[in-house]
Amino acid sequence: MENLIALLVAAPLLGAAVLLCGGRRLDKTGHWLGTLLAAVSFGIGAVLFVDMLGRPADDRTMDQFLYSWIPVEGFQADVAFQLDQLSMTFVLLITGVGTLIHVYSIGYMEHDERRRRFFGYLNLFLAAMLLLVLADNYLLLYVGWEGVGLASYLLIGFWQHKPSAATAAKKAFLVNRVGDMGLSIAIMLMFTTFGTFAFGPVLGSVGRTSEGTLTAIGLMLLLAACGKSAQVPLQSWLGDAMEGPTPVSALIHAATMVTAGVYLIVRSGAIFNASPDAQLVVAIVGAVTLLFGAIVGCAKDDIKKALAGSTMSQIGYMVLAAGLGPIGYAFAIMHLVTHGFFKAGLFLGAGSVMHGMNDEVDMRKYGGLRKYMPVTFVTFGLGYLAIIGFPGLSGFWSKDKIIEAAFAKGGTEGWILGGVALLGAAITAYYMTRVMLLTFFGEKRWQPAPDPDTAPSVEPGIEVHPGDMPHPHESPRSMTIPMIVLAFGSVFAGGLFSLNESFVTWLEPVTSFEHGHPPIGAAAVTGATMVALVLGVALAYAQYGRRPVPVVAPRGSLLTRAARRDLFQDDFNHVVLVRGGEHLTRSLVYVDHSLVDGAVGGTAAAVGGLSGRLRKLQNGYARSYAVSMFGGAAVLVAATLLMRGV
Amino acid sequence: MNPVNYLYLAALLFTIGAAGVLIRRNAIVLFMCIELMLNACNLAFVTFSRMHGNLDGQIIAFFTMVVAAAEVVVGLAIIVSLFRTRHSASVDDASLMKL
Amino acid sequence: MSFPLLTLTAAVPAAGAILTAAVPAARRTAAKWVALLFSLATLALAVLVAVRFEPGGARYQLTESHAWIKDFGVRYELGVDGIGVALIALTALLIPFVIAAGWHDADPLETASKRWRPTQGFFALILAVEAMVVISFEATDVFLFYIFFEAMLIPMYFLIGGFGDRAHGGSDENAAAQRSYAAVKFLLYNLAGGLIMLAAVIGLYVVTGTFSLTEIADARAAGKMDMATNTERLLFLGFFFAFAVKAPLWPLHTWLPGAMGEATAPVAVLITAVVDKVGTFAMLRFCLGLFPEASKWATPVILVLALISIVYGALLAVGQRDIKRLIAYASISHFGFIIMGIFAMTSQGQSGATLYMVNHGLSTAALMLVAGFLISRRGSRLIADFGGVQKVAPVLAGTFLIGGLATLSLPGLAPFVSEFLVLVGTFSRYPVIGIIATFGIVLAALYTLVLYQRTMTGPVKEEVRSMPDLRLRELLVVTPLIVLLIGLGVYPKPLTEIVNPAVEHTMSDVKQQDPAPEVEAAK
Amino acid sequence: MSTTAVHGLWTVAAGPVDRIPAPHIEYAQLAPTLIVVGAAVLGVLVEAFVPRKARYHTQVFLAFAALASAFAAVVALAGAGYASGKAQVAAMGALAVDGPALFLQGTILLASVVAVFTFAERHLDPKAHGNRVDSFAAQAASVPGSDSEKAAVKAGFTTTEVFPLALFAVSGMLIFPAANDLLMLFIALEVFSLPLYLLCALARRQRLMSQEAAVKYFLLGAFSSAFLLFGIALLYGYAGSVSYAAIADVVDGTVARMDPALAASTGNDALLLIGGALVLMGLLFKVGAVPFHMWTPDVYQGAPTPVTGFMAAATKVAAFGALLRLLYVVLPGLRWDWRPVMWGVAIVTMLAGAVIAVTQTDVKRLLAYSSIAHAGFILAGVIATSKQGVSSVLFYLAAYSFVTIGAFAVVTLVRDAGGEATHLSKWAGLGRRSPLTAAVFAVFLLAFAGIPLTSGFSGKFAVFAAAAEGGAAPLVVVGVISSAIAAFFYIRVIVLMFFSEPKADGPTVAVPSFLTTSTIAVGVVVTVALGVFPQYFLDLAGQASTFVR
Repeated sequence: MENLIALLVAAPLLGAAVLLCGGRRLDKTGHWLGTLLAAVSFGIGAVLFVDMLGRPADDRTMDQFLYSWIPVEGFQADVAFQLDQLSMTFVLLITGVGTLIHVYSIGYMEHDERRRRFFGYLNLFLAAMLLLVLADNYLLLYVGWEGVGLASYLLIGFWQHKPSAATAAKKAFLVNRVGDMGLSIAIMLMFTTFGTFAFGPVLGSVGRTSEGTLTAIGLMLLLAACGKSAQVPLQSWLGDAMEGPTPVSALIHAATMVTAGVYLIVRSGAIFNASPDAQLVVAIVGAVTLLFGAIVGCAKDDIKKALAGSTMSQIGYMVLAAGLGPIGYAFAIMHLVTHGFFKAGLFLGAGSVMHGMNDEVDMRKYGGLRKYMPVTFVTFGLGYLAIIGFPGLSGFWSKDKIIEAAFAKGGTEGWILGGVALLGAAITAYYMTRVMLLTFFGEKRWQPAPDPDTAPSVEPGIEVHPGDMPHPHESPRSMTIPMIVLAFGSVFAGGLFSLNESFVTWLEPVTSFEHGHPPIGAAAVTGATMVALVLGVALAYAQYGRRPVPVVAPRGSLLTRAARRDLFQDDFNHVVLVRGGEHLTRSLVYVDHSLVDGAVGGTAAAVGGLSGRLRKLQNGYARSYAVSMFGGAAVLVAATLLMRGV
Repeated sequence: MNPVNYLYLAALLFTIGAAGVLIRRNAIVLFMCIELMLNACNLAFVTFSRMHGNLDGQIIAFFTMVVAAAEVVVGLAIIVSLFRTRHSASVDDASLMKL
Repeated sequence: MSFPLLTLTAAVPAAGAILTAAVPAARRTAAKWVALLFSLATLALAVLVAVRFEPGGARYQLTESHAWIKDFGVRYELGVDGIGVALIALTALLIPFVIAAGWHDADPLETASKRWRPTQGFFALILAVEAMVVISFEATDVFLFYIFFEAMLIPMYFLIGGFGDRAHGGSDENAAAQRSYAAVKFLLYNLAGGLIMLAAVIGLYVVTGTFSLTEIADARAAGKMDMATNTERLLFLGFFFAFAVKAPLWPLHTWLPGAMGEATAPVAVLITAVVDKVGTFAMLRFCLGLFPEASKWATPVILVLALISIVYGALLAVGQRDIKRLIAYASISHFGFIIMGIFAMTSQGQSGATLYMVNHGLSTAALMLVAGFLISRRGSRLIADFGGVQKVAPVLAGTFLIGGLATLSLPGLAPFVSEFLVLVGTFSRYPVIGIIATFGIVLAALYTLVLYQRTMTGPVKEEVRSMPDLRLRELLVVTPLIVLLIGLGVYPKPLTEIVNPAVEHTMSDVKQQDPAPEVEAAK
Repeated sequence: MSTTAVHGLWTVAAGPVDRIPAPHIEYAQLAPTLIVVGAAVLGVLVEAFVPRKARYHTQVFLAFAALASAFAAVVALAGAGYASGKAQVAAMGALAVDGPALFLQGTILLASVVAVFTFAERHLDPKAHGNRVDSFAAQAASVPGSDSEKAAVKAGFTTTEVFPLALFAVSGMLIFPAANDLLMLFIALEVFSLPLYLLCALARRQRLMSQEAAVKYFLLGAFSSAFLLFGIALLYGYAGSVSYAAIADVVDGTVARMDPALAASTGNDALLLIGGALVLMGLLFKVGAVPFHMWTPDVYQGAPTPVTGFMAAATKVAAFGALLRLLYVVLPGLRWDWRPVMWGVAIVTMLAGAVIAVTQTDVKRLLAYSSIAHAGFILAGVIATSKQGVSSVLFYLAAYSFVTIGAFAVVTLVRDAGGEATHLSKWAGLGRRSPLTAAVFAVFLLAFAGIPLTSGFSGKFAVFAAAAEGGAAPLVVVGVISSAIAAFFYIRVIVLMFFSEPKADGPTVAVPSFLTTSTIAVGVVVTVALGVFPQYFLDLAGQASTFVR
């Protein structure tokens, strides 16, 4: 059975290799191959899952050792896999959602001449992501970690001819690299502390070392997580990442890759448990991000950016939960899974809408679409209800638990974190309702299609003729079916998981679980959440449901404007990092040329000058030569005499 | 008379000759100064020969004269040919090559 | 005295050089093929060396030893350890690609006189360089090494100065001036370094009376030959200076960008991927081997310099407008990593450094050669003159990207292994330096991706619209390199197995233990 | 026949004598010198009696035969063990027949052979009125540009006297390093200097410069020899003898019978020190050490290039030979006095030579300055005052002289309308026009620069190693620095030849006869041989590195 694990990774990897090296002759069939291999991977995952369920809870971990990767004196890095409940959860999520999105993309990318390469990249991503969650040591995880970074780089920049896309891709990679730095430093710390970086030994022996070391490791891991999961302060890339094709946004930047950070933290739970400080920082980062993302989400008129903001904020919830320790790990993962369903669904819906609207992304130019694309409307609507945590739907179960856990953290930070989470819930309800209303309700506010050059994102679906009115229509089957499936997930997954805490018990052997007891009682928390929800929805309805929406965005309050600019974090980066960096490099180039190089050139010039001056002594007059000889003789004699002191 | 005085004289002559070489322009004169230096050497040789009471110095003096004569032959040949080309015996005029 | 395999490995390219040079002026293509065949023969021999070499065996294997210059205590002593084997293999491997990539770089202009035979010269010189590099990897006699270490400057010098980038139009007077300036700079820097080293070599001879690496090492190990501390330090500095110029280490690096910028891409590869490796190799073998104490004494300073090289080189790479100069500065940064790994004096660091030499050779070769193809198509080296190339030449763009990713040492590609080893090795003894060095990986991503974005992506520039994609010859050059990059990234074991024993020897030379982990890990 | 000998006769002659005992001369051991002198005299007779048409060939043959057989004699002597075991002082103490002497004589003779080839070269200049011409004036006596000169050219006169002159010079050079008393030293100096003065004046082209060179060389040479002579006088005054052995004894205080006069003079070290310094100066002038170097560039530039090559090689060898003998045989007792001074001279020479050369624009001047720098390097070896020192110097001289002759031979090939095109700017792009010539010259330059695998490197390593062992490490460092500077201008010439575009009106490379070709070939072969397999010659030099007293 264990030997199947490698196949999980191998299948999509093979697909990537074939598709990327295959050349034009695969253009016709490539997408089918890609989708098939994704499905194969899912199949294997399912088989392993069934097998795993068949075993007793305490012995569900499977290991597969492939070969010793970097055998160097005192340094053991293996290519070996570890499949336990946690990674299994991810495997199913990744391959499952992944397969659906492959299917969706078949329709979505139909008219793109580089579709083969697109599927190649998608497969590459699946392979890397599976490697990430299956690795049994941090170094191999690092490989997957950067692999998904690469895949996301390639996919964000898939339409490289658009400078904005290329820039966004570069930005994403760079910001992630900063996180990767954290991860590699963490690994180095583990190596110097424990002499290894395999999960088992490291997590097994946290007790033996100082808390300071562990805090350092923890914070470095957190830095990595922030990069990958777009947490403050490394969140800036996610918004721009929406330049990529919508399926990419759905798969990578909503459902799977961005949750890798959560995986890392939960996987390293032992380290954080042993270092409360690091854990608290995690929780704080999560809390800050969930507000940050939510606020940004409220102000965006670009539907994808709004959803991106929401993603950020939802991951904030997960990180917050992961920062609560054993009372939160399970719920973090649970929210991660449910979020995977509904957020992917929402993005696919958004994609479908854009598909029907000449790739218009500005929600102020939508309106009343529910009549034109019913399937999209329904699926999107269910996703909407799920994310705002409408009772009974997936989001409700997971998010509510996180808020409870946050309160249960106890002490002032418990109150603060809980309060933030609660507030976040309200804001979530607000901005999602806003999206819903702007898109599907109200009167139609369509306008002639934007000029492809100026359009924020020109996706090659139907060819766009500047100036013709969009004619909204429902998307093809290949796109709607995945949406429907995901909608099911968004509705039932949460409930299913919560049936006598099946999900928690499933994960417990890995993540360990404690029941959190909020000071005010679970029911009260749930009640509060409901209130927050209603408030949010009501406010949104008051603003966007009752009166007509201006097509041109009003100037808005200071906060709104700030939020539209992502709370100035990009401007900050630009001024501090980009400008500063440019000046630094420019001055260094100068230094290198004039000082370092100049020093050498200077000596050369000096020698030349000296030479020129000495030359003058050779003035051509025999008698002056004689003088020098006479002088020389005198010096010679004098010197000899002096030597003797005569 | 103290033979050392002859040495002083020799040194003096030598210095005069050297100074002449440094000061005078005319190749012939310059050359004569060199001859003077050689003769100063001769004087020194003879004096030392006397002081040491062996004849080596005196014999060397003869050798020196011969050599001087040979130098005259070669030297004059060169100087004369230079004079014929340039119509001047000034060594300072002959400074095509410098730097 | 068995079959002189090592001598042969150096002799074959030398013979090839002579034959190539002898090919008559008209038969240009013949010369190219001769050169290529001989380089392939050398590759075969190098493989044979690698096969005959037993990782577990003696420190120096396949040794040869003949009297040469008795009066100077010089013997013709050859022998390879794992590091030597790896680097010989790298050299022999790269030269055929260099030749193939430079296939048309040295075709004479129509205006040139009929007796002027640049093509023959070009390929002959390349083979000459190969011969000298190989023998300096094999020499276990300091003097022998020094001779070829110096002598290889001459052919390199002619390669740099004599064969410009078509990018500048072969006959452009101004370009020629820049070229010869770069060549002279290259030569003078390295000659100065070499002469300083000569003083040290003489000093070594005076102190020890022999040049045989093994003799000296044994004598020192047995405590029979103890140098005065200051003598050892001075000698060490003399040696290290030369190697630091060659490597190159900040602040002795300024010859490299010029040389790599002006030379044709294949020659640039020759410089950075092959010749410069002699410098780092020599640090490992001679500085640490002959002067362990002094090496330890100098370590802090050298590590700081290496650190500066890493960051400084990367930052300057970001600031470059010229593709090849950018790659040159990137190389400076990478050499910083190599030197850091060597002087971290941990087995991870030194294994990493050795792997790094090989991997950097491969990655730079890939990146630089593709860049060369790109440049020759557009006739310009300026980044600003490109844009949207991936649209018209996707394969070229793809290979360029892979080369770039290797340069930023993406996991899964060979350079990652070595870079991480170096970092770990350094960190475990000098944490702060290790952490600062880690910034290098961010900067590496920056300059690589900026380069890729500006040249390959965005709207297609008018001048590149008609740019052809990679031709078969070019594809044949690049593909094997990429395969190797991936292969060694996924399965570096063959290399590490050869290298590890050598590293252990070096570690025992300098009498250093790896720092033990803080705690004993569970199970 | 030396003064002590004469002195001996004189003392015997007191009282009536019927017969004069002839001094005892070992003709066999002096054979090399005697052969050359004899040939030279013969050459003069040839000038007198052989018809003009036949002179050239006769002279060339005579010169070559003489030098060759002299070399054979040297080899025979060395083979007979005079270089090592049977080394002795011959001609009643006048001449030493020992390792250094024979080695240097051998070197001088070989160098002269190849040099004479370049003297005899007649294929470089275009025929004048149907006569092949060499690089010497048609008629030295006739004024440049005058009708008589034109007539001489038309008549196809050539100055075949150069060959006897060269032979005389060689004979002097053979004696110089073998001279075992100061008088012999002086005579030898004059014997090889005077012909050289004349040879300098005999250029066919640019005769003004040629004559100027001759005048400068002559005046300064005579000036310096005057100093040398005065130095000799003082030493004689100090020791009461001019024979090296005797002086050495006095200096070391191991003299047999101390008469009162001697006691008086030896009391006065000033005589010794000043005398020694002046003699030293005379020799340093000949080797062209700073500050006695200033004649070198002008003379090298003005003299006919074959002569320049001959001087640069042979004179240096002879002069350094004499210097070695003086310092190692006569003044070892004074080591602690002269060593520091020589240190200074060596350092100044190395640096000044290298630095000034950087800005030269004329090939011959460039080589002149490089020769100065090399003199500095050799001095570093001289200072070592050890067996290695001697052998390294011997080796260096051998290596250097062939490189030099070869380099100047190449210079003779590069010509334009005005004769040799020595200005560097004219050498631009030579590598493009005639790669072979340029490559050969490049080899010589690299040897000068001391690049490994050339004789230059072996030599440099030898002397520096010796110096370092002799405790002159700072000299080595200075030497290394100045070689770095020197490298710069050698490289500059290479750049010029290979990397710059040929000028339209650039010079052409004349196709030489086998004579020059063989000269250059020998140069290249020796350069590479001594670079790659120096051991044999090092052994030779090593065995030859002990002086007799």
